[in-house]
Amino acid sequence: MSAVVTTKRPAWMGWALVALAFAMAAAVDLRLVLVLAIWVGGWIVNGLIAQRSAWNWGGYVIPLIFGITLLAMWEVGERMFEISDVLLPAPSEIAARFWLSRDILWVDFVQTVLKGALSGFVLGCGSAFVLAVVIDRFPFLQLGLLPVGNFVAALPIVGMAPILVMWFGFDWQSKAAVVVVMVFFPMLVNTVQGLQSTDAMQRDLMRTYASSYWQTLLKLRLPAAMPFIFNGLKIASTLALIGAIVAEFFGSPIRGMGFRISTSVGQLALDLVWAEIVVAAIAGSAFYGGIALLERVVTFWHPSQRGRT
Amino acid sequence: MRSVVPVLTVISAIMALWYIAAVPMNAPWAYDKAKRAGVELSLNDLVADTWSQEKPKLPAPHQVGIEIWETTVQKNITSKRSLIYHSWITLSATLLGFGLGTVLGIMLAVGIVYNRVMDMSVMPWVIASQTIPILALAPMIIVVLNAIGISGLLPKAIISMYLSFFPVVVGMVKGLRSPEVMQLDQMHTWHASPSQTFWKLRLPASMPYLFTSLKVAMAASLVGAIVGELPTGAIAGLGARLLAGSYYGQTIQIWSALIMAAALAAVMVALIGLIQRIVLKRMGMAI
Amino acid sequence: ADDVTLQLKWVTQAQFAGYYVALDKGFYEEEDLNVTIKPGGPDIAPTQVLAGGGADVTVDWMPAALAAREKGLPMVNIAQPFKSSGMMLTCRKDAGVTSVEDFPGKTLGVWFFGNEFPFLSWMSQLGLSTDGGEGGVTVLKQGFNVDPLLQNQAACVSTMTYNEYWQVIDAGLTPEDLQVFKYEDQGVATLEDGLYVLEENLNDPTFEDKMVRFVRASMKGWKYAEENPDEAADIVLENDASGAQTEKHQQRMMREVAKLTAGSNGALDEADYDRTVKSLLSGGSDPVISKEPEGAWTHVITDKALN
Amino acid sequence: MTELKDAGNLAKHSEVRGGAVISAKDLDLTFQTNDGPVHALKGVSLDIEKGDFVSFIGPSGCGKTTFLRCMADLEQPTGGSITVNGVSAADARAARAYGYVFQAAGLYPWRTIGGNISLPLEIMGYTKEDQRARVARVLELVELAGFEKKFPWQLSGGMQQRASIARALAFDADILLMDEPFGALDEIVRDHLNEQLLKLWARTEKTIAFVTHSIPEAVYLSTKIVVMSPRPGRITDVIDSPLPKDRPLDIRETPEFLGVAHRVREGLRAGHDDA
Amino acid sequence: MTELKDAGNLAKHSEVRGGAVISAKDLDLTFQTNDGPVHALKGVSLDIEKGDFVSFIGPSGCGKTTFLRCMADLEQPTGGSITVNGVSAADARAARAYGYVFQAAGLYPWRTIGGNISLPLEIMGYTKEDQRARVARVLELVELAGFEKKFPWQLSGGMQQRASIARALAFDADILLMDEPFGALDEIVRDHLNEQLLKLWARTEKTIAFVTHSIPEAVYLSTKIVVMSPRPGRITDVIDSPLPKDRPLDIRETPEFLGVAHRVREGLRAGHDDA
Ligand SMILES: Nc1ncnc2c1ncn2[C@@H]1O[C@H](COP(=O)(O)OP(=O)(O)OP(=O)(O)O)[C@@H](O)[C@H]1O
Ligand SMILES: Nc1ncnc2c1ncn2[C@@H]1O[C@H](COP(=O)(O)OP(=O)(O)OP(=O)(O)O)[C@@H](O)[C@H]1O
Ligand SMILES: Cc1ncc(C[n+]2csc(CCO)c2C)c(N)n1
Ligand SMILES: [Mg+2]
Ligand SMILES: [Mg+2]
Repeated sequence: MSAVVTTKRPAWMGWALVALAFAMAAAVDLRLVLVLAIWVGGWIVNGLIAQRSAWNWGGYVIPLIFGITLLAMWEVGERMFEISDVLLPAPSEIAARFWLSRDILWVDFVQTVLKGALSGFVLGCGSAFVLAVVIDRFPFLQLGLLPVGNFVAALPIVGMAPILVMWFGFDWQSKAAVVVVMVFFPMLVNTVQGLQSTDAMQRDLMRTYASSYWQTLLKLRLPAAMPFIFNGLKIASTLALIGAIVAEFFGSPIRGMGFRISTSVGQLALDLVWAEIVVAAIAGSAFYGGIALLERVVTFWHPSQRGRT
Repeated sequence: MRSVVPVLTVISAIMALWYIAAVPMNAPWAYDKAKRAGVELSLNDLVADTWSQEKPKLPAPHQVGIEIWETTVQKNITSKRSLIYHSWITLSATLLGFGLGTVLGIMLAVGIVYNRVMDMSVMPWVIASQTIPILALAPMIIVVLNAIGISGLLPKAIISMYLSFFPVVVGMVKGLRSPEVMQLDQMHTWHASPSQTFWKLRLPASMPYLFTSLKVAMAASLVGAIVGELPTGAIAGLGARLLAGSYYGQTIQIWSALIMAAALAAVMVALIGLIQRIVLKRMGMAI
Repeated sequence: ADDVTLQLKWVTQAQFAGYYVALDKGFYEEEDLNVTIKPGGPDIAPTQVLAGGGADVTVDWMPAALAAREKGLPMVNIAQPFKSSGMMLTCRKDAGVTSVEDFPGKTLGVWFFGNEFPFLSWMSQLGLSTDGGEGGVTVLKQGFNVDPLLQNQAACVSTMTYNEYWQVIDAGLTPEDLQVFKYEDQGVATLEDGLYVLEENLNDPTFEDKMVRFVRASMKGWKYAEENPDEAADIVLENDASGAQTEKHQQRMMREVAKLTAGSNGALDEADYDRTVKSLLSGGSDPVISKEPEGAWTHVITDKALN
Repeated sequence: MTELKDAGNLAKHSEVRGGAVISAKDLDLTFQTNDGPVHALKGVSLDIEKGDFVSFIGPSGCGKTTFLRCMADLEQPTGGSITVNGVSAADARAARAYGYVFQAAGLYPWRTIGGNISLPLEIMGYTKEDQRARVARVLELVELAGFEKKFPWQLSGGMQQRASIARALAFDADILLMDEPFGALDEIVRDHLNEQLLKLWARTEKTIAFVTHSIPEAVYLSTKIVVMSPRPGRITDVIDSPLPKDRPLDIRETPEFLGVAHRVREGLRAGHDDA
Repeated sequence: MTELKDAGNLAKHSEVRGGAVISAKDLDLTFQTNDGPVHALKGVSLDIEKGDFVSFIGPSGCGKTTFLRCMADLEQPTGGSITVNGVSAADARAARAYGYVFQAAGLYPWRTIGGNISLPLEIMGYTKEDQRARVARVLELVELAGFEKKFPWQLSGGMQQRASIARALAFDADILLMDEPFGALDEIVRDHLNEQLLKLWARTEKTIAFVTHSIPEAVYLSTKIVVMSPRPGRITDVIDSPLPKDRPLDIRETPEFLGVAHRVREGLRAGHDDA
């Protein structure tokens, strides 16, 4: 961070740009000016906070303000431009619906996230991990399986979903299967790469101790692979949720986030659709954040984690 | 080259497993048919039947192979029944979305690296954006864009862009930050301007990261294009083929579209790999 | 020529043959119209497209249109080419379903995305709960096809007389293996494919005039298709960009669809409308629509078009 | 503000007109770290005259690099003042007053050796021909002629280090700041480069600030040896070398040489015992 | 095969019973690379007796590391033979006959200093208490007591290097193979560690093979100095030190010392001119 580039552009240039933007907005539609004003306001507040970097809570506040700015622009824009609710509801309406439909959202959350995504995630990542260790032991498999694996990983899973629904039925098992397929290869590739990431000297050291395969695996290769494994887990965490939801489009019981979304679009209940999307975003971000947190604990020693305090 | 034998071995193993799996997967339907027809099935009959059903649960590899052959080589490429025609439709949306996503991704990454406020505010939202199920948004995106008169390639490309900008941002932020402090200090001692530092140091240093993320982005972009083709209805493209196959229970058609899509992705990724090799070689970064 | 965009409810197939025939045979052109037909798909809600201004007129089912109207999207039926309903529930006898009394405890496949309304009101008329409770039925959202029936995942699935039913037959089940419940026979039929526009547009005389010409040409197309089913099927096939439809299936579909359009000259029959509304209102605790809709249809267009 | 500062610099400029090219007065630098502040430099004052060859020696972490970085305006002192060529370090940097050789070679792997050396020239806007001529000349100087088209990884560590020296010599800065440039080399190669550096210095009359860990190297090269000691980093001894300007390698066995080396060693040891 | 080989080893064992702990005969090692073969070792023969302190010195790339790695069974010679403790290098490695100190510290960043040092002990199955006691003892030895709970990146380079030496000393191997262990240290610390190493060696009677770039270091430490030269890597001179076993630091100013140093320097220079 010591190398932040400080551009010494004179301040008036920035303001001139802002003024120009306002002028252009005003020329198109006066309402745009207000929307733009919200944006600039949020930006200025964030700029001020960022300057006082000593406030270490800036790391949380700044993205929050950024998000609030976006929501405010959405709300105000929605109201002023009178966008139909069957196309895009306002954040306030979504929030109201969120509160009113807590029970439905919870049922859907359990069905999709806890049953579908989480079980698939655990199963997929777990089996990929085990296979990675096995592959790592047999270079022949590595040479043969990885290119094929990369090809399979390129399969658009949206296409797999109907097939897996056909195979595993319409309940959460098929959603978990889709998730397994989705997370398997990213996890496999990352773990294999991680297990190979030890440098020659670290391995030679183990050889000088005449250490056994398992000792080397446990004491050297697995710890060294952790940053890669977490990379895989992070990718998998975003994929898992998407996979579980997507699979519900191809057949499902009458609960679940994907089911609710598609049904509600058909009923023009867009506020409920967006409430589900909010749940998905929160669940996904929390899932991702949880893994990132765990990563920080487990790979505290890695340079990418050390720099942060 | 040394991986040819292992790859062939693995592929044959997969094929063998595939054939074997097809028997139990498709057997219930075979028995069902036999029962209703009132005949007994010998093992031979069973195997023969499971490898030749019209709408099998799991089509045998040769069935898929024949379908692909018939819909590529034996069809005029302008025919709507040609998989090549549909691949091209999907590919054009993929490439446009990929281009847009790459540009957006790089611009965001540059902003994040050069602007402190962006650095602190944008990233969590970029991550959150990827947790939104795109398939849920896709129809709405298409309807909304339709409403303002945009249709055809662009809506699909925008969905592709949505999926593909993410790996590019992540990779490029890492890449643009990959120069060591010392290398930045060097630039400083020469009193280089920010743009000189960008073009002569940060950008070249980020090349390996860029290419790695481009490969991921290309695969993601293809998924986006296919997702974009689902809600627009079975109009054209591999996504439409998947949908139509699914609608009519034509598993063979689904599988052949799937394999085409994977092949398309593999070819595009390999192409990026080739460019990567050439560029990095010219930059002296690959041996 | 005046531009008109038509949003279909589903993918290009003989279900919409009338419009394709009218386009192909130049009936629209004769009326000085330049018509664009947009195929639909599983996630395209015609109501939403209409609201977003992506189309001037859509083909939709009346329950969805009335539900949208209650949501504040004023859709108006301007013509009703489909006289009767083609919807039915197709069951496997070997799953133990031979009559309506067998439903409790069974798993039934249903289409959602705005197509679930007729089913829901039927079930509530039968007094069967659909949320998995005791003595009710288990509902599953069936995907795009009839797999759940073939795979024995459901005892019954929703089918259309002109489409999915034949996929079941093609898959190898015989009519003897099956027990079908037509919504028409059960007295719960609702109006299907009608033409809908936004109410506010109708106030505009030029729009009204366009619709008059559009409906006139479309009905001409329908009648032509009824008389020349094979030619109509071919025209549909030519317009199918996915190249996935087969001639056999479309010809058969055209013949079945012809049975549904046969009784209609395009004008909405008020009795059918009342029956549909009654069925939708009678949904017990959770009706599809909660109050008698007003102004949900007009004869203005058909009156001018057909005279 | 800017004018005021400039005025101050001018004032200093006239003060040091006598010849101090680099002049540090009471320099203080404290790093804020997680474990509390680190006092890297404390009350460091030093004048370096034009044409001096000054070596900095001291135990690891005593602030040698930090001091050099202050001269280069890569680090901002938290107290005291430093002027380079009579102006502030920042202005001197903007005027490209010095060439800096970092402890590691730090060549850009995507540029050839020639491309690496011409990089600062490109940035400073030299013409293409001029760039070519200068690259050729400095490659000659560090005996790397013929390696212009090679990439860094095709060279041994020592050759890379020489290329990085060439890079700092390519443009006309008459101050050279070098941070352990020969640390990674074996003794023979190192001796050779020491000789070359002395010749270059004698010919061009550059002012050189040079960090090293090796006592013989410091004594052999310098006109002035600055001994530093850590926690907080400060100057404990400044030794003016009695050795003549012309120094064959075997001067290292003369009693004068050994005498100076001894004094440096004593100074170092004292610093170590302190810490 | 195995029996045959073992029999051969036994035979050798009796041959070298006289005392050669490490015995290389006509060792050849060629690396196959993209640019053709690299002849890293050619006809290298050397006997190291029990209790010897042998230094290897030579220009970069002459095969010092390669030779050490052959002794450690980390590299397979393409010709000739090597025995360690009378058995093949592979068997010696399996018997954990030696401790190896690599050129870079190579500590595992996810383990504390203490954890790093106890790593080989865990692998070799020492009891928990024994591990604790040994870690404490060797930390004391390299003057890192109190740093047991720190992580490697929290230590300076020199301290890391010392920790890696401690790691090699923690278990009872009576051969110590050290590849430029003090390369990254400043002169004072280096002197100090040199003294410590000599003390340890005198006390434990270990056999030590030691690679260095520094002539004074080689002369100060060794009973035997092996000078090597590159392309192909071979031994050009083996010097038995006339210095007494007990060596205070100022022995380095005695004429004997300077004499040996001179001979080493000449040997080195000859190798350089060759190449
Ligand atoms: N960016 C920094 N942040 C915090 N502390 C720093 C930073 N740079 C240097 N230090 C500390 O300042 C002190 C002086 O460091 P400096 O690099 O100048 O030492 P040095 O004399 O060059 O040592 P060496 O011989 O090991 O290169 C050290 O204690 C170091 O840990
Ligand atoms: N794994 C390898 N593959 C190919 N060549 C190698 C390999 N390891 C070493 N070499 C080559 O073998 C020769 C001897 O290398 P070695 O590392 O033993 O030198 P060294 O004497 O230890 O040098 P230094 O003082 O730089 O450590 C060098 O030319 C080197 O490039
Ligand atoms: C996801 C999904 N939703 C609805 C339908 C039903 N549907 C809509 S239009 C139409 C007409 C006939 O083909 C039918 C059956 C389906 N099949 N799949
Ligand atoms: Mg330093
Ligand atoms: Mg070496």
